[in-house]
Parts: sequence; C-alpha cells; structure tokens
Amino acid sequence: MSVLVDDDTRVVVQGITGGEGKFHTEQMMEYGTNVVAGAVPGKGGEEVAGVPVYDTVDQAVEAEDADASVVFVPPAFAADACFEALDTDLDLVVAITEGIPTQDMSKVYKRLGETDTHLIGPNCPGIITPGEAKLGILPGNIFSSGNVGLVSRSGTLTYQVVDNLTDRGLGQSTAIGIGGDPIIGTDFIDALELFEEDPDTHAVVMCGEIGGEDEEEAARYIGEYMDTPVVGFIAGRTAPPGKRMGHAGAIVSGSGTGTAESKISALEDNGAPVGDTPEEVVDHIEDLL
Amino acid sequence: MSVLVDDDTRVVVQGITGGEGKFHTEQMMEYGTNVVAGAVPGKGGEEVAGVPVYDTVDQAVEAEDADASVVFVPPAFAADACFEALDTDLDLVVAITEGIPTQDMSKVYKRLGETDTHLIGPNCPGIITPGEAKLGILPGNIFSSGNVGLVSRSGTLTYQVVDNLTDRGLGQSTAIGIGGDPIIGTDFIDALELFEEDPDTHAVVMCGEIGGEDEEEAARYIGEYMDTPVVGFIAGRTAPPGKRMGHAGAIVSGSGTGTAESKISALEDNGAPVGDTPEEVVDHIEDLL
Amino acid sequence: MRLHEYQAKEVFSEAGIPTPDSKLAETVDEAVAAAEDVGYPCAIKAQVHVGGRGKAGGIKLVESEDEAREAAEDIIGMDLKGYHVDKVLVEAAVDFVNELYVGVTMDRGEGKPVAMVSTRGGVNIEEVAEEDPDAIAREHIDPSFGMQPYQARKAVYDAGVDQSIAGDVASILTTLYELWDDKDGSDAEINPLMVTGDDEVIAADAVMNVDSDALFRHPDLAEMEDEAADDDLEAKANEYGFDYVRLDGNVGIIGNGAGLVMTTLDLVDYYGGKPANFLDIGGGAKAERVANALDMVFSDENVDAVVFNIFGGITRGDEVANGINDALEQFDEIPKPVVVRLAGTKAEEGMEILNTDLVQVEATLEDAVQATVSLTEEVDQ
Amino acid sequence: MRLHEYQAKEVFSEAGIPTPDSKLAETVDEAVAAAEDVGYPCAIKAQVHVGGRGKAGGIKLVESEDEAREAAEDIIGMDLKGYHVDKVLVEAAVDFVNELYVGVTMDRGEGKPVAMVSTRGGVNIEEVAEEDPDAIAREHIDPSFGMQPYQARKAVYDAGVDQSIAGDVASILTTLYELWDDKDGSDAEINPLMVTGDDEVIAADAVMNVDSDALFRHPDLAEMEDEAADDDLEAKANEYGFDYVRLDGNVGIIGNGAGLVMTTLDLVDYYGGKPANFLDIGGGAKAERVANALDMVFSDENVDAVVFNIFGGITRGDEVANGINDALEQFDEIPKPVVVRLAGTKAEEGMEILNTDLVQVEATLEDAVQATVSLTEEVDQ
Repeated sequence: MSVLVDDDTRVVVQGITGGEGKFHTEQMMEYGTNVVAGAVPGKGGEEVAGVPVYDTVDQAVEAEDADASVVFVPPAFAADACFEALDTDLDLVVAITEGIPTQDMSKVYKRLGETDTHLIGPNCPGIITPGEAKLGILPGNIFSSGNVGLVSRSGTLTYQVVDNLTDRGLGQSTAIGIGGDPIIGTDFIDALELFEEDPDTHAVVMCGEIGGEDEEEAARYIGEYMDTPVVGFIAGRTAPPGKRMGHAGAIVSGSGTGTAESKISALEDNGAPVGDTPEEVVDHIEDLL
Repeated sequence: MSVLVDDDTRVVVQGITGGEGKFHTEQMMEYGTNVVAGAVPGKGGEEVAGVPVYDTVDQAVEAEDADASVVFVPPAFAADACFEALDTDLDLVVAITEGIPTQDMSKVYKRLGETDTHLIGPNCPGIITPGEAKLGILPGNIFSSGNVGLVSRSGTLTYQVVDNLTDRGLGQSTAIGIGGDPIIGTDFIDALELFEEDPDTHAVVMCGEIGGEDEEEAARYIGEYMDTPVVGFIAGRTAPPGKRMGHAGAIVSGSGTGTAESKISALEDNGAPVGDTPEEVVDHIEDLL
Repeated sequence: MRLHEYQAKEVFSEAGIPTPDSKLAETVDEAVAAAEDVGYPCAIKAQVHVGGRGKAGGIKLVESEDEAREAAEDIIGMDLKGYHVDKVLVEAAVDFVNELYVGVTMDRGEGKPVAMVSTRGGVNIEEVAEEDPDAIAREHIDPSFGMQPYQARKAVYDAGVDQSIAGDVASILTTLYELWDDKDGSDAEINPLMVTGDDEVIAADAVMNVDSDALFRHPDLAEMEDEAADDDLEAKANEYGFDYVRLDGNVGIIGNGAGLVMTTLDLVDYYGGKPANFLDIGGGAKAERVANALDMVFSDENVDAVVFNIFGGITRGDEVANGINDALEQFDEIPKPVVVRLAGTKAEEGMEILNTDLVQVEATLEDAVQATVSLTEEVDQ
Repeated sequence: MRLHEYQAKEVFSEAGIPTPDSKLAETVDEAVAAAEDVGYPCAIKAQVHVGGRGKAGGIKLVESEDEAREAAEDIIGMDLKGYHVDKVLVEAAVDFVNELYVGVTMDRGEGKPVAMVSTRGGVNIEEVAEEDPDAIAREHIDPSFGMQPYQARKAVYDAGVDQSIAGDVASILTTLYELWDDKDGSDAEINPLMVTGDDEVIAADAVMNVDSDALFRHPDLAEMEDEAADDDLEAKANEYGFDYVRLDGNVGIIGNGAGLVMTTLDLVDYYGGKPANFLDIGGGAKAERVANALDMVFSDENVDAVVFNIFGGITRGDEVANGINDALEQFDEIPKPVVVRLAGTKAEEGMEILNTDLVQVEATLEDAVQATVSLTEEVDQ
C-alpha cells in the first residue's frame, strides 16, 4: 500500500549531526521511520538520537543494512553527498537540501542516470507513506493512510492539499514532494509511473506550477499510459509572464508552453480534471474514487 | 560471412586530408571498401580520392549515410575525433592512431560504454573481411576469404599468422586487430562473442601477448560460452619479468598473472589449444576444421 | 546574479575573447575623456540590468566630442525603465559585416548544458528561437565530460557560420563554455558577436548571469554584485532576502513556499480580488522575518488588506504568531487589516498566541482569502 | 617518463602537499652546505631512476657535518645499478610514528583511474598488494567526473586511517589525484606518507610518472626529462626512438611491431637460441631507421648473428631492403652475419633489392630464425 518507502525501509541520514539533520531524524523516528544510521565524515563512532554515526555512507550501509538515505548536508557539500549515496547502490535517496548549485545538480543527474536508484529532490520536503515512514521534513500529523497518491513540485502546497484530503476523509497511499529546483531526480512521470504500478493507489493528485514543460509531458504520459485516475492542480495562474516567483521552477517564459493555461489544458485534454482550488481538487478525487 | 564489416559498410574517414588518411583511403578503396566521405574541420567542400569531405562527422553521415568511421587523426586530436564518432551513433569506429594519451582514452572508453557503437583500437591495424572491405591499414593482399576468424592485439603478428593461414589454404572470415594500448574499445571477449555468433566463422585464432589479464579472461569466456573452436597464440614467452617490450600491453608484472605461462595454461584449460609457433597455430586450426 | 556588460566583458576579455576597446565612466567628463581615448565613432552605453537598452535610449552612437558630451549628459543619471544610470561604458564602434549569436545555458528539461550558435545575431534571440527555431544550432553538453572540442565546431558548422571564421567562433564558444562552467554561469551570451570585413570576430555585447546558489565559491563575482534596483520595494525585498514580486493589485499576500504563495494569489484572483504582490518568506521563518514581511507589504501604498497564509512544515506556527503579534503591537493603529491563517506544525499553538484584536483569524485558506478580498472591497467602496 | 624524486616533490609541494625541507646538490660541498642548511639529522638521497635505492646504498641518514661529507662522497658519482649518480637530494629527516601509502594510477583492466590508500606505507607496496590485497583500499574513479570528494574520504576511512588525520590524508589524496589528472600521470605515489607524533602528515618520498604520449601538452614536464640511462645501448635506443630491451643472449633481433618481435624472440628460444635483445623499429620505418637499428645491434658485443624480420603493413619492404643495403655497404666487412626475412607490403620488391652478398635471405619466419640460430651455433664452436 505504498510507493518507494514503507515500514521496512532502512534509512541512513547524511548530515545527521547538523541542526536540521538531528531535528528531523528525531521527527522521522517519532513518526516511526526506521532510521538505522547516520553518515558524517569525521564523526564515525558518535551517536545521534540513539543512532550510530559512520564516517562514510558505505560503512553505514554495510553495518546497518540501510537501503535509503536522506540528505541534510549543506548546499556546498550536498552534491558530493548525493554522489556518495548514488555510488552506494541505495534504492532511494531523498535530498532535502535547498540551494545546491545547478551545475552540481546537472552532474548528479547524469550520475543518477547511470544507476538504478531513485533520487527525490533536491530542495524538496521528501516522501511519506502515512502510518509507515517519512523520509524528509513533511509534517506527519496532517497525513492519513489511504488510497490517494500525491506528487507535487511544491512543499507547502503539498501540505495544503493533503490537509484538504485528510479533512474530507481521503487518506494517502504515498505523497512525494519532488521539489521545485531546475534539475531534480524523480519527476512527475517517474512518480506517476510508480503510482500506476501500485495496486493500492486508486487515484493520484498531481500538483504542478508554472514554468518548464514537465506538467505538459506528464499530461501526455497520463493520457497514454495511465489507468489510475489523476487530478491536477496548477499554481501560478495569475503570475505575470517573465516574472520569477520564488524557486527557480516558478517562471513563465512567455511563450506558449510553461503557462498555467498550457498545463491545465494539457492535463484536461488527457483526461485529468484540474481543480481551480485545493478544495475542488478534493471534489474531483471524491468523484473518481 | 563476416563480422562488423562487409560489402555494405559505408565508411567515413576522419582525417582524410592528412598523409596517412589519404594514402590509406586510397588503399581501402582499392581493396573495395565503400569509403563514402571524409570529415576534417575546415576542409568541408574539398575532395580526396574522389570522396567528398565534410566539416563534421555528423554532416558526413547525414549526407552520405555512413555507418562506420576510420580515425587517422593525429594523437593530440584523436580522442576528440573518437568522441565525435561515438556521438554520431555509428555502428563501428576504427581508431588507427597510435600514441593517444591514456587519460584521453579512459574518457573515450567511458563514453563508449554509453553507446551501442563498436570501437576497435586505438593503435590498431583495423579490421578486414577478406574480399569485401577493410577498415584500417592491414595489407589486403595477404588475406583470403574463408571461415577462420582472427583476433589479435598485435598488428604485424596478425599479418604473420594470416600469411601462414593463407599459405595453407585457410581463408579468413574477418580479422580484427584490437590494438595493444592500455585501454582499447573492442577486447578479446567482445570479438570472440561476435565470432561465436557468426555462422560463417568455423574456428577462431586468438593472438595474445604478455601483460594484463585479458587473455586469461578471454580463456574463461571461451570455456564457458563458446562452441566455435579457438586456437591461441601468446607472444612474449621469453620476455623477462618487469621489462616493457614495445607497446604498453607488453609488460609482465612479475606476479602470477600476465605471464605467458598463465595465459597459455588458461587457454589450454579452457579447451583452446595454443601453438608454440605460428605454423603450429595453423596445424591446430587444420585439426579443428 | 547578473553581471553588468562592462563586468562581463572584463571577464570575457581576460579569458581571451576579443572585445572592443572601451572605458567605464561615471561622470560626463569622464565619458567624454573616455570617448576621446577610444576614438570615434564610439558608443555610450548605460550599465543597468535592463533589456532593450538601445530602444529605450540607453545606448547612443557618437561621432565627435560634442556628440559624446550630449549623449553622456542624456544617459548618465537617466531613469531607464525604473533603473537609475550611474555608469556608462564608452566603447569603440565596430565596423561589422555580420552579426552572430553564441551562448551557453542550462537546458533544464534535459538537465544538461546547451551551447548555441546562430548567424542571426544582433536581434532578440528569444524571438528568433520562437519564429525560426532551426536558425539556432544547439549542442547539448554532457556535464560530466564538459564540452568536447568537436562540439564547438559542430555547433558552429551546423549554424552555417562561414568556414573562414568557423575556427575562431568555435574557439570563442569553447572559451564561453569554459567561463560558464568555471564561474557557475546560468547564462553566458555574446549577442552580437560581430564579424568584421577582414574576418575578425569581436564580442560587441556580453551577458553573464551567475547561479546565485553558487556565489559562495566565487567571491570575486559576488563582489561585483550591485544593488541597482531602483524600485524601493524590490530593493527592500532583496535586503530582507525575500522572494518578492510586485504586482498591480491591492491584496497584499504573504506566505511560505512558492507553490502555496502562488496558489494564494490564484485564489485571490478566483474570489474576485487583485493580488498586490508575491511574497515568499521561505521555510523555517522566524519572528524577525515575519515582521519584515509585514513591513514590506505595509510599505506598498497600493495594498488595502493583507492575507498571511502559513502552512508549517519546517516553519512553526507559534513562531509566526509571535512574529505577527510583535510586529503589529508596534503600531498605534494597524496600517492595513491583516487576515491570518495558520496550519501545520504548531498551528494550534499559533492560533492561540495570535492577538485577535490585531488580526482576523480564519481556519482555512479559502476562508482567509475570501475574507481578505471582502476587506479590500470594503476599502474600495 | 619518470620524474626524479626532487622534481616530483617540487610538483607536489607547489600543489600544497607538505614535503620535508630539502635542497638539491650536485657536489660534495653543495651537499654538505645543504645539510647544514636543512639541519641534522638529514638524509642524502641519490637522484636516479632506480628502485630500492636505500638497500643499494643510495640513501644515507647523517647526523653531523662529517657524516654528511662522508655520505655525499660515497653517493655522488657512485654507480647505482648501472646508473651514475650526479645529483643528491639533501632532506630533513622526519620524526614519524606511522607510515602510510597513497597513490593514483590507471587501472587498465577497468579502463579507469584508481586511488589507493594503505596504512602499510614505507615498504614495497607491490609486495603488500600480493601478500595482503585487502591492506590497500582502492577507489575507482569515473574519468568523466573525476574524483569526488567523498571518494578520497572513503578510500582513507576504508584503509583504516586514524580519524585524527583522515581529513588531511584525504585532502592530500585529492591533490594527488588532481596532479595525476592535470599532468597526465601514469602513476603518482607517496610512499611513505609520514605521520608525526603531533598528527602532521608529510610526503617523505614522491613518485610521478607521466604518460610519454601526453608530454606534448606538458612542456614544463618534458623539460624535466633527463637522459641518465648509463647503459650506452639503452641511451642510444632512446636517442634513435626505438623500443629496445637488452637481454643476455647472442641472437640480435630486429623487427617491426612488438608482437611480432616478441614472437621472433620466442622462436629463437624455441629453436634453441638465446635472444640478445628486443628491438622494435615501429611502423612505417624508413631507410635511416633501418640503418640505425643495425648499428644498435652491431654495437652489442654479445651479438653473434642478427635476424631482421619485417612484415610490412605500413612499413614497405623495398624501403627496408634499401636501408639494409645502404647500412651494410658502408662496412668493409659485415660485423655480424645478418639473416633477413621480408613479407607483406612491397616484400617481393624488397627481396629483389636486397644484396645477397651482404645478407642471407629466408622466405619464412621459421626459416630465418632457424638459420640465425645456426649461425650463432657456428660462432660458438
């Protein structure tokens, strides 16, 4: 009843000794996530929140049989942390760090393509399978277990939609915040593919925003390959062209693609209704389940 | 009745306007090779040996529908030429150039692994399917058409063995000189695999030499996967340990592997008889056919 | 972060890309002296971060000392699309027969750099890209290997650049890529790359935008950053470190996370209001940032009411609530009505903390937006 | 091409790797002055391309001026495994508690670089590699990306290096990789990398071999090459640009292509002879190279007869034949009997050109080798 993470996921936290790393390790463990190790060079032998710390990810994985990592390493060192995680053959790497230089991510993205690992992020809230595990910084209490998959480019917008879903009694199978950076690992299509294959995901909410063409491509994927119903939401309808709004993802080029209209009509043309408000998204989901 | 090259192979020569490039283009065409274009930056629009020259490999391939290239570019620019050829999605690239820096080849080798192209060489005599086509600098007149495949790390040793085969009436399906450099594209196993799949290759001669472990690995491959009989020859039995003989391939480390003894016994243990002399190689082939 | 033309040219020129003779001037006298120095004809070019400087009167070609003085007087100190001109580049005019375009940027869709060449330089390249995409040769670069020499040549030949200058253009493109790579560029462009009658190739303009996230490893470039934004509010946002965009409505909007703030804007519009701004206070915002955000929106005279929408993940509702209280308690009279909605981490604590004498509290996003739009409608009446 | 220890240390030190205080000296007086300068105890180290210098007496530790003079007198001018010592490095002794090994080389089997770290430094690392392979941590580097920072740390931690110095060792390994990469190294090593009582890490030896095929892009390193080979024949081979190895038999062997020349050696052995050398004249050899090759083999007093075996591909039989004729016609009496076998390109023309008064011609490789071995047997009798 989930995608990518569940009760059995064994997590190593990269950067566990930092402030963020430590705080969210505690939060993840409190939520029930199986955090088995930390990895911080030069801190091998220490403990954080009762979890043993190793000098390298490889040692952590060897000793604790981890299969996923969460990266809380500062931006200057985060790409290196991603390389280390990718080269250690983990199933899943979740990069929370915001502000990683784009050229660094371009290299990480190339390496990612050479592996079988799923990378979520960077600059993302992470992934959660309600009631089982969360890898990242999502506020666990708003989620509830159920059959709606959720994939979103934006963190707080994810929370908003999840809150509305939970309020209306619609639990989630897994929610994935893919992040709003120019270059990210798992994209909409990757996430949709996972949800399509998951028998316990009965409908998917896809939250996009203006800029780029990922939503348009995802729409075509939905039309062509998906049986599971998808409901869309696109943020930035009122953003004026040429203005950069917040993270790098949110910019409209001014030409035909990348606008909210283009994304909304691509989704609708491919059978995915789009809500005007988060509440309307939930209405559509109710209709489809 | 061949491997990798035949009558239909359409060849672009990189570096066709240089002395070597021009001479061997003429030789290849005289042999019957279908040389359709040359590629030399800044020389687009010229002609060499009646063949049109283009500024880029891509333009040459677009215009003349080539599917293979031969690289006669000087060592300082040869790795770049290999990249250009590999990025143009050719089926086969034959790099004749000697003296390419090893670090350059290490990068080319990485790129090679990202493509479906076969790279032969560098620092090799090339490949010939007797009576059909030759790509490289092998002296065509010593070859004859038949059913013996040949793969060799050494150029002139190839000629020697081919000469002995032809003298005894044993024609060749295809002969591949894989080159003696530290890092090469097609290795013994790649070539053996191609011969194993070729219905018209009834036996294979594999000429190795001291240094490295390629022959040992090839021997294991022969034992495990090959039905086509293989006869081996190993040069350098009398080379003293620690001495570098000629090209980089020919060095014995002094430890257990890499020696002639190690290679010979690996081959024999895997059912491939090894000739003490080139004539003995031919004797074995005669026995096996 | 965008370099000024003169800064980018300095960087390009040091790397070996030919640029015209030029001098920077900050006063009319300096500009005239510079013109005498580089010789006539020369161009006097406003150094501000504005597109279409030429059309807006920020670039003038001069043939004599008198013309130079007149142009410098016109340009230095002028207001160019809201930006104050305090520096001009005085640059020798190039007698060209052809104008090319070369550029390097990150193709986000592909996740890799792309090098571009076109023989249609000297015009707005975005327009060329839309009208006639094939007029721009594009070569994607594998970021692990970097640009291979053949790729520069391929882009140049594919664009149809003349063989006589192809080698030089390829070498300029190679240098441009290396600069882009070394300096963490987001875009590096030369438009136009001028070709003279005797096949010299000269960078007549220079664009270099640097990834702000990478400035930590380029202290030399970070020093070049100057705050020339003349819009007071945008300057303030920059100072506070906010993602802020000013719009033309009257509903002030503050929130955390770009997607959620955009959604709030969209809802304002959906419920019949007009957003006055986009203001993202980011993740984990503490009391001080909250106060700064309110200060920003209150400073905008167009704003009639403010919706403050926080969904806490890293951001904690209690801290936001304290920040709002602190900020508003300083006023004798609250400048504009504020509607607050808190959800997520420590939201309940936050709701309890909020001083409801100062703000109107709503439980849902929809309610908060509707309430705020109503408030602006009241003001309008 | 191999750098001398002092050259490698200069390169390493410039890149920021700590090395002991040292001075180069070419005379005894210079060496003593240098020792006074760097202080006692110090080591006087012969700068020759020979392994196991210490055991062979090429490195001496001295505690005083007298000892320094004595050691310098012993070492400068000595013959070390056939190499003449004309330079010594006078280097401050390091008071170490531990010796590590760090190195970077090309793993040919994998086609990629490999970084290596071991806590068993100070001894012959090849022996460690054979006896206890796990004592060396190996980290393969993707040549397209280069070494990632974590890889240096991983190699260091995997080797079991102490946490207190792990960061410094990782940073030295990173620098070593960068040098290897920048300078087209084939091997770069520090053995031992000494660790002092207060956790300083110092490169007490330095090895840097550079890919000769890449010297064209490193003119600074090419200048460092010196022809210190004392073996006259090897020096000559170097000068002529031949691949040459001297062996201890009496059958001189000349051929084209390493594989074929090795095969000729093997056949000499097979037919009961003893090879005197390996000499590969390479591809496309012209008359002058042929003459030089004969000159080389004739200069070897151990040689009793010569087999000249050419299979032409690029090399043309007629040119080789002319070269042989020209070379031999200069002699009143041919110094050693020469057996020639030509095959391949222009072989028939070559056979016709050959002056059979001067050489014995054979049609096959086997015949040529057997004939040459017979000739040496005649000489032996």
